Amino acid sequence: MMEVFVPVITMGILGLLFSLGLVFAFRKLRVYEDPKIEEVSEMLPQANCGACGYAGCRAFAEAVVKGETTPESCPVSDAEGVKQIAETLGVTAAEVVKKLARLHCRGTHEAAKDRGTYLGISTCDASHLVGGNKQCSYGCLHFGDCVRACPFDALYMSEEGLPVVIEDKCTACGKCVEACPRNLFELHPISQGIIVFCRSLDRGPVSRKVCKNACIACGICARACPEAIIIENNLAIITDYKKIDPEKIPEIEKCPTDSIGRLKKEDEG
Amino acid sequence: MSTKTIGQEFIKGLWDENPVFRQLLGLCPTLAVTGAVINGLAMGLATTFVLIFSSLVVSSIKKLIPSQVRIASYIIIIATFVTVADRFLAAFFPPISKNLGPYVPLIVVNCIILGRQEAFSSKNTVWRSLIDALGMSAGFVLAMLVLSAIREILGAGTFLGYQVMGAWFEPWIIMILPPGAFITLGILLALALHIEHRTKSRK
Amino acid sequence: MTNNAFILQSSPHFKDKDSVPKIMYAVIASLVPAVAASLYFFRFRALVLLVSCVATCLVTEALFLWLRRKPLHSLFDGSAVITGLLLAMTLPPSLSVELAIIGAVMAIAIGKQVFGGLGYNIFNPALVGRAFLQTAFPVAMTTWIPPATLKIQTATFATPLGNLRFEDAIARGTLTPLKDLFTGNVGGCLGETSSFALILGGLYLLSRRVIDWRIPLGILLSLTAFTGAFWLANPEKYASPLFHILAGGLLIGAFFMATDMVTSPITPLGTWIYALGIGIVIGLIRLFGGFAEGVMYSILFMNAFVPLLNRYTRPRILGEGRKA
Amino acid sequence: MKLSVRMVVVLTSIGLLSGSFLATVGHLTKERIALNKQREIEEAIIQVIPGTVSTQKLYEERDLSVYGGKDEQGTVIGFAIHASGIGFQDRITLMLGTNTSLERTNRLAILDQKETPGLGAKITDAESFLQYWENRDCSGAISLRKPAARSAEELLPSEINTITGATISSEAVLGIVNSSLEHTRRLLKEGKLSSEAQDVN
Amino acid sequence: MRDKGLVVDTKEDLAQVEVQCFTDACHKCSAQSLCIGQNQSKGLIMVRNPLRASPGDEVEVEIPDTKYSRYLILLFGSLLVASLAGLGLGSLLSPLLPLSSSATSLIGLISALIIAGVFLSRYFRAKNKATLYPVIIEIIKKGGRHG
Amino acid sequence: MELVAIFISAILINNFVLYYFLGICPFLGVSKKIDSAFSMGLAVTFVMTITAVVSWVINHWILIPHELDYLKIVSFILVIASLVQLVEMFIRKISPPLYQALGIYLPLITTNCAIMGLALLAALRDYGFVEAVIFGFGSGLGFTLAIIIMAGIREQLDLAEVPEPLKGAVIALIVAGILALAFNGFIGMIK
Amino acid sequence: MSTKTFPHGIHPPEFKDLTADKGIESLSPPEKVMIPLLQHFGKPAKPLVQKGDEVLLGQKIGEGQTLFSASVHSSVSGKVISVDNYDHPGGTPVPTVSITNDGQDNPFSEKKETKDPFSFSPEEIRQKVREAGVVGMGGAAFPTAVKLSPPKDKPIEILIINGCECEPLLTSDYRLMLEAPEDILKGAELARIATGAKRIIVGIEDNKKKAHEIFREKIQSFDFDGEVALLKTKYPQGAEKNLIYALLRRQVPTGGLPFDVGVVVQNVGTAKAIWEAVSEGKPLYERVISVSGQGINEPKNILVRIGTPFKNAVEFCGGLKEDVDILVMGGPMMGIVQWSLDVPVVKGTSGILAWAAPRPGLEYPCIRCGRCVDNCPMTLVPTQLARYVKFDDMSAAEKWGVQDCVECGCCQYVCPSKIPLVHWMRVGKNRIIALKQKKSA
Ligand SMILES: Cc1cc2nc3c(=O)[nH]c(=O)nc-3n(C[C@H](O)[C@H](O)[C@H](O)COP(=O)(O)O)c2cc1C
Ligand SMILES: Cc1cc2nc3c(=O)[nH]c(=O)nc-3n(C[C@H](O)[C@H](O)[C@H](O)COP(=O)(O)O)c2cc1C
Ligand SMILES: Cc1cc2nc3c(=O)[nH]c(=O)nc-3n(C[C@H](O)[C@H](O)[C@H](O)COP(=O)(O)O)c2cc1C
Ligand SMILES: Cc1cc2nc3c(=O)[nH]c(=O)nc-3n(C[C@H](O)[C@H](O)[C@H](O)CO)c2cc1C
Ligand code: SF4
Ligand code: SF4
Ligand code: SF4
Ligand code: SF4
Ligand code: FES
Repeated sequence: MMEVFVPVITMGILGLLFSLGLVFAFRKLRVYEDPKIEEVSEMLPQANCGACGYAGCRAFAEAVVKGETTPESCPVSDAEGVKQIAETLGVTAAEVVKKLARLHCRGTHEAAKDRGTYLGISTCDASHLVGGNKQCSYGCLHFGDCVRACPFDALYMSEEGLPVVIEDKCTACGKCVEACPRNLFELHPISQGIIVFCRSLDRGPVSRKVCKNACIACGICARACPEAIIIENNLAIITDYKKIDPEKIPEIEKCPTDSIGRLKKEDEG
Repeated sequence: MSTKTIGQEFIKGLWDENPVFRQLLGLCPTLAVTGAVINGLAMGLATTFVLIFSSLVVSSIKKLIPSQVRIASYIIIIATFVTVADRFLAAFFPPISKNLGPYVPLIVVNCIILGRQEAFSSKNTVWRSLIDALGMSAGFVLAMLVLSAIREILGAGTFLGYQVMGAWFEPWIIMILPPGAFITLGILLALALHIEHRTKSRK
Repeated sequence: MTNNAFILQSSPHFKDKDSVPKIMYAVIASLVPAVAASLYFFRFRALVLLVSCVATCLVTEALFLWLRRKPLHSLFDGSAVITGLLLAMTLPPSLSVELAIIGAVMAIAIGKQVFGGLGYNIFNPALVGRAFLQTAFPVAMTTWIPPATLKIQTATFATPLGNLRFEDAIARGTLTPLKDLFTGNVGGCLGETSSFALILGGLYLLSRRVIDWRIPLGILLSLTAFTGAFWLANPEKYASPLFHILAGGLLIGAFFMATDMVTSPITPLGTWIYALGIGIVIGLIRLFGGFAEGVMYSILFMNAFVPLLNRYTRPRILGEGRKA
Repeated sequence: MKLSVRMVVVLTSIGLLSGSFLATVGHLTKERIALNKQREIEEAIIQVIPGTVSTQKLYEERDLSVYGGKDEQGTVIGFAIHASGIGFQDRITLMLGTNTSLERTNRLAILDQKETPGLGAKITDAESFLQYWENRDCSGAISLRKPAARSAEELLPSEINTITGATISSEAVLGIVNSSLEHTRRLLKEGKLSSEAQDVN
Repeated sequence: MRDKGLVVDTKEDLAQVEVQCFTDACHKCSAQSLCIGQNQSKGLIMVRNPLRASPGDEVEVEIPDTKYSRYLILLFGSLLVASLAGLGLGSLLSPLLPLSSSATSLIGLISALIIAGVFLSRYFRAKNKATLYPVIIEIIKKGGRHG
Repeated sequence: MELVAIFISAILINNFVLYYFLGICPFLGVSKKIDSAFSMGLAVTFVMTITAVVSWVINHWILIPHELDYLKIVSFILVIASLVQLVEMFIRKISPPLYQALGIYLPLITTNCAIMGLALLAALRDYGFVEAVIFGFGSGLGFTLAIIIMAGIREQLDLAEVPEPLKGAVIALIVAGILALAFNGFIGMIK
Repeated sequence: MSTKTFPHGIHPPEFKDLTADKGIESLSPPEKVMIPLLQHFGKPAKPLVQKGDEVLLGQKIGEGQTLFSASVHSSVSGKVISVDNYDHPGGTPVPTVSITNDGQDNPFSEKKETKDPFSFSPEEIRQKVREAGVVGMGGAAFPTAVKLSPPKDKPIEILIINGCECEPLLTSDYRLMLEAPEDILKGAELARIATGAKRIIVGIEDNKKKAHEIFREKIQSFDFDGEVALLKTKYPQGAEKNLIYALLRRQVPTGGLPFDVGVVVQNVGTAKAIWEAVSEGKPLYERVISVSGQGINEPKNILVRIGTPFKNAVEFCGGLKEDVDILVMGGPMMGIVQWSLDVPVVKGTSGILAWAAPRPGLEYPCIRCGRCVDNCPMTLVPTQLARYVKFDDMSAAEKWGVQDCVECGCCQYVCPSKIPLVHWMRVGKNRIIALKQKKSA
């Protein structure tokens, strides 16, 4: 009898002690949270990129559940995902305005001349520190810091030597904007018509010398559409994208260096 | 919970979620007992036994266990089956039991088993849990076999004790010793990652 | 005067003439006496091992460079040649070529390339290769033949240290004379026998400032202190420090292997600790361990501490800790 | 509150259930395991004391047990010393058979070792090691011949041959044997090895 | 280490914050499912709240992880030393007591641990709030729920 | 000195990680930063020492006298789990912030086979009380040594161009292999 | 006399003999000058003139706005043709005033100082120095007026006049010391008065024995507590932290300034500029530069107007040789490469150098030889720092002291692997600053 009794009792006591300990621990450790947060969180892309302005997908989920923000504020979610979240929470989703990163330079290897033989570290920020490897002091340095910074593999370096945005993959997270030492990226709504593809503040003759595709501040575009385009510091600047009259676009696109206009096929991924 | 078919449930353990190569779980026994195929096999089977029975028990009583004590309950259940396996080996296969030393009892802390209970059996039906356990075990046994085969063949020139390499072959003793275990597993893992990478990029 | 001709770079624009290949080839040059000695003492065996190790190292290195899509010029930086040479120099002359080749592959593959190649390895590649061989083929790696100059025909032969450690040489009065240790007329690994040749090479490296003087000095000091203490206490049982310095792989280790810059600390204090540590571990293994020789293990063991040493012995920055 | 109670109850009952299950399993396997152990020992004793028909445990402490091997008549024809100690890397357990006066060895058997395969593990190998242990004079300490003698004939009666390349393992076995022999001799002198003391079985 | 997080709850001068790194790390950890402290797998931590952040705020938290390691080393180091000392003392005292040496060592161990525990809890009581809690160093974005 | 031999051999020769392959999970998992490796090491050492004591007591005072050795596995694992729980509660009591920092690797200790392996090995080898304690302490130190070395190396390898497929666990395993080779040098030092 | 020095450092080839014995020649002002509004450490000056304005020699054309900013003056008389972005030897374009020279050099201010300069109060001296737009001419171009205003709680004991000129090739400071020792010492005395220092030490390397002798002789005639110290020829003897250590065995705290150890360091050229500013009210519109290097046909030391294009200076020295492939402003160790000869001479230009660089050695991975560690005058661990930056572990880089790197280039000079260590340091510092800015934004 003892042979069975002792082990059973031993195990029973061990189990009892153990469970008492757990009960004790459990009662000190409880936290409450809204189960919806978990649900929403699972619907998010889990990229944790921070593009929504929150600390990560969970934080965003929490904010959505609490009504502090709307489901479509996550730029990475596709329309489907947004709808799903909105349904879960019983709200209607607003229309998503998809934005894309756009490069404001057309200084390809061919167009923009090299300053000399660059022997430094092969990153844009390093090159920028010594004045850059390009004669143009404002344009793309071609080392692709932006490409490396993109968490979504939405950028690649083209043969011509400029970063290209793959529109399907770009989530407008803004990492490339941060990464570029020359601030050549900007986020634009996908429908954006006209963009200035140059950042050079050099005087016309100088910029013409250093880059074939430079804005030479000739003013054709500004004259075509003075309410939206001005020339400042030797560069065309679009002051208000909304005021560009679509009718005038052909006029604007007469730019002798093509440094303002609509996106061309070769700029797209 | 799971939307996989039964077949997928089983197959995933072999590769996609292979406990050793993909999840890096249960590396201790994998490294320790794979010096000879027979030991690796025995260990794999003992683990299989424990995994299957614990999964069956856990999935059938999952509703009864409050989640706060689930880990503790799993541990007791697992330990029970480990003891059974250990006693069984000691009673009927004393030489193997001696070779495996403390590693059979150590199945109790093998993360694969506890992990499967927590991640799968506690949420799925008995039937699915059984398939999952079978798949995982198969994956584990497979890993043990591959590793122990490499180590035994290179390290002793034998497979399951039978001479497979010619007399010319000078056994690489290092392979049966700890350094060989680490290095072989490392290389196998690298291969696994490489294959995974390849198949992924092809998709 | 074309604009595009100028160089663009960050300062400084003056650079010293020394380069990695120059350093590596200096080491190779300094190994010439020892290689010559090994050829003299072990004749054809030495040649075969040296050639096969160097060739295998180069081939393996090339293979990995190709796999990793790295420029092939790194193949000629000389480091793989050193690895091959030093591996061969630490092999027993009777070792078969197949085993030597396995060792050389392992040295480059798991000793160097898996870490990212030149400059990134934690452990001394040649010694990783040798340790692999020693553990994989312990018998072959501890079977010695006498040098050709001795003109004796025996199947087995003890190294001076093996003789000391396992055959009670002092008690039996058969301890190898220091003179033979100095010239190299003893059994042992290819390159470790001739202390004279090694010292010659070592002095050359020191004078060219290729190696850090702290390392050989620290090793010699701590080994002398360690073995000296035991020797003074009981000269009947323990050999003199000089014997320990001249015997076995100590000199090749202290001058050529512990000094491998990649696997030794970069800070001065760290270097001292590393060197003293190697000496003590060698002493421990030689006097109390299971092996007659401990140079390889102690260098590998201390290699493992190098990252920790670097981290915890960062020199004080000029002005650090002063109040602003 | 209800949850806490449930936690305790569930865990305790799992414990109780597992306890009873294990008690059963333990009970069922106990004899067999004990038998296995005993058989292993017995086989070793028979191996190291040829002619043994039955065995008896004469003395036991940690790392050293002494068994008596008996012939048909029940007289002790030799001692089997079961001892262990540290080898090259891990423990070595061995069984040494001697005559009843502890002056000659019969045979040596290695029961458990984790020496390097192909090297230290040769201590389990009759040809390279165990053969030298037959019929050695062990009235004093046994010693090791190093470097190894070419044949058994060259050895002194109290000498055994080293395994080339595995001196440490050879020395370790020798050390275990010598110290356990000495210990046993002391026991014998103190009369603690009387065969009536206790019976195995 | 610094990390961004979201304030979930506040209590006196402490706040409960969900931080990213813990969740990230936990998602990758193979022992994740075994985490006994449920808080951990959600990345919930208690932090000092000198800036008076309120729930919903997004904050930056400074987590003194090297400091933790130092104190953990101290904690376990002293427990270790105490237990070894207790064991040693206990076994030394065994001839004086009518107990086996293992029993006295055990008693020594337990008493040493209790003593060490008392000292440590005194020591840490002073340290806890002052230096050990992570602290909110910046409120990045005010949440919606104030007042 | 038997005790010294047990101690040294537990640290250098029969190192838990490098020879017995016990505690590989934390060895690979918590060896990315030296600081946390060190505190993990000490935590394990402490728990190991105490486990050695407690498991010896359980084994010799309860299991062996009642011939319950088939309860060894269950009772050891439960004892270890409770012990970790106890440590956890103690830390929680004296320092909630430390508890919250440690929380991440406490579970790793519970399910760590090094602790269980220690209890089992001590029982298997029939160690006496003091021996068991020394064994536990030494094994803990051995674990700590191995994990700190590993952490140092991995911090350095974070700054190396390790080929992509070899990063992480793979290179860690290979380093462990070479470490095991290097530690081989101490074999035979204890006789 | 024993020579003083500091630990570590290197001995690059000097090549000073190219220009050491050549007296300072004046380069006549060019047709057109381009005067950048940023020639100093800090914010650009605010332009005071517009396109079309007539300006006179020495007229202020840019007003330093903030504390860390300096005024800029015209270096010729003539007409402003543009105020625009223009290339700068620093690498990136800055706002620049371009002026056509009318060749008259009509001075802006006629009034000569009548008062004895040494009777000015410290505040007056600072005021005049600030008015004259004087900036440090030792390299960093730090506004001198700021340096002459030590904080109240940091009394200054010693003023060090830095005459080391430890960079290879450069000899402009040397010539200045030979040709205008009195002006330098007078300027030093003014700086001493402004800072309230008790003592002046002039530090000169022992490869400039002649200058040392002259100074030892001249200093006798001044009644301040002065000393001329001979320093070992070693690079970077002139770096202020090392100089202070060599002369005084004091260590400037990391992240601290010479103030913190009661010291102010001024370059010899700066001292002369201070004297001219205070005694004559002459703004800093011209300076001495060395045009040298094996790639220059006739290396010389010349006095040039600020804003003169490099091209004019180089042509005055016989132009570039055919095989030139590197053009540097400043010394070969710390100077900045130029890609064109169109950039103007600025206040911080100490030399224009050109030579045929040997083919760049292949870059290898760091072999941890430790030479960089053994030679870093700041006792940093450059190899580790570069790795941290490369693998983007900025907090570790910060902890290991990237920000204490003075970019002297010793580490990179000795590195057998030819790793651009200094470039990595600069990238590292830059990234840390960017991170901090992002934090505070
Ligand atoms: C990996 C390795 C394993 C070894 N294993 C053993 C062993 O199990 N037993 C042993 O005695 N020697 C072993 N040795 C060799 C010993 O360290 C030592 O060299 C040898 O005992 C010396 O004996 P000898 O003089 O007969 O060569 C091993 C060596 C290596 C490298
Ligand atoms: C923010 C800042 C403030 C400084 N303030 C002073 C100062 O008040 N007094 C001074 O003597 N130097 C000051 N310095 C200048 C430095 O000490 C140093 O002289 C200057 O950076 C040029 O040094 P270098 O030519 O050795 O590079 C300051 C530097 C910085 C960056
Ligand atoms: C590496 C290095 C080398 C320097 N060498 C000199 C030098 O040779 N002569 C000099 O006057 N200043 C040199 N400086 C600048 C001094 O540190 C310091 O800034 C200067 O003497 C301050 O005087 P200033 O403000 O009048 O220019 C050097 C700075 C550094 C970082
Ligand atoms: C002084 C010196 C010693 C060296 N010693 C070794 C050595 O012992 N083993 C080796 O494989 N390579 C050696 N090398 C070559 C090289 O540094 C080594 O292969 C690197 O570890 C590869 O990254 C040495 C190089 C130098 C300059
Ligand atoms: S000129 Fe304009 S387009 Fe050309 S490189 Fe510069 S910024 Fe780019
Ligand atoms: S866009 Fe900017 S970051 Fe990208 S390659 Fe060009 S310069 Fe570099
Ligand atoms: S790290 Fe900086 S201070 Fe040190 S040698 Fe290099 S450049 Fe000079
Ligand atoms: S000098 Fe160059 S190769 Fe040597 S340690 Fe420094 S960075 Fe590495
Ligand atoms: S399997 Fe051993 S620690 Fe996880």
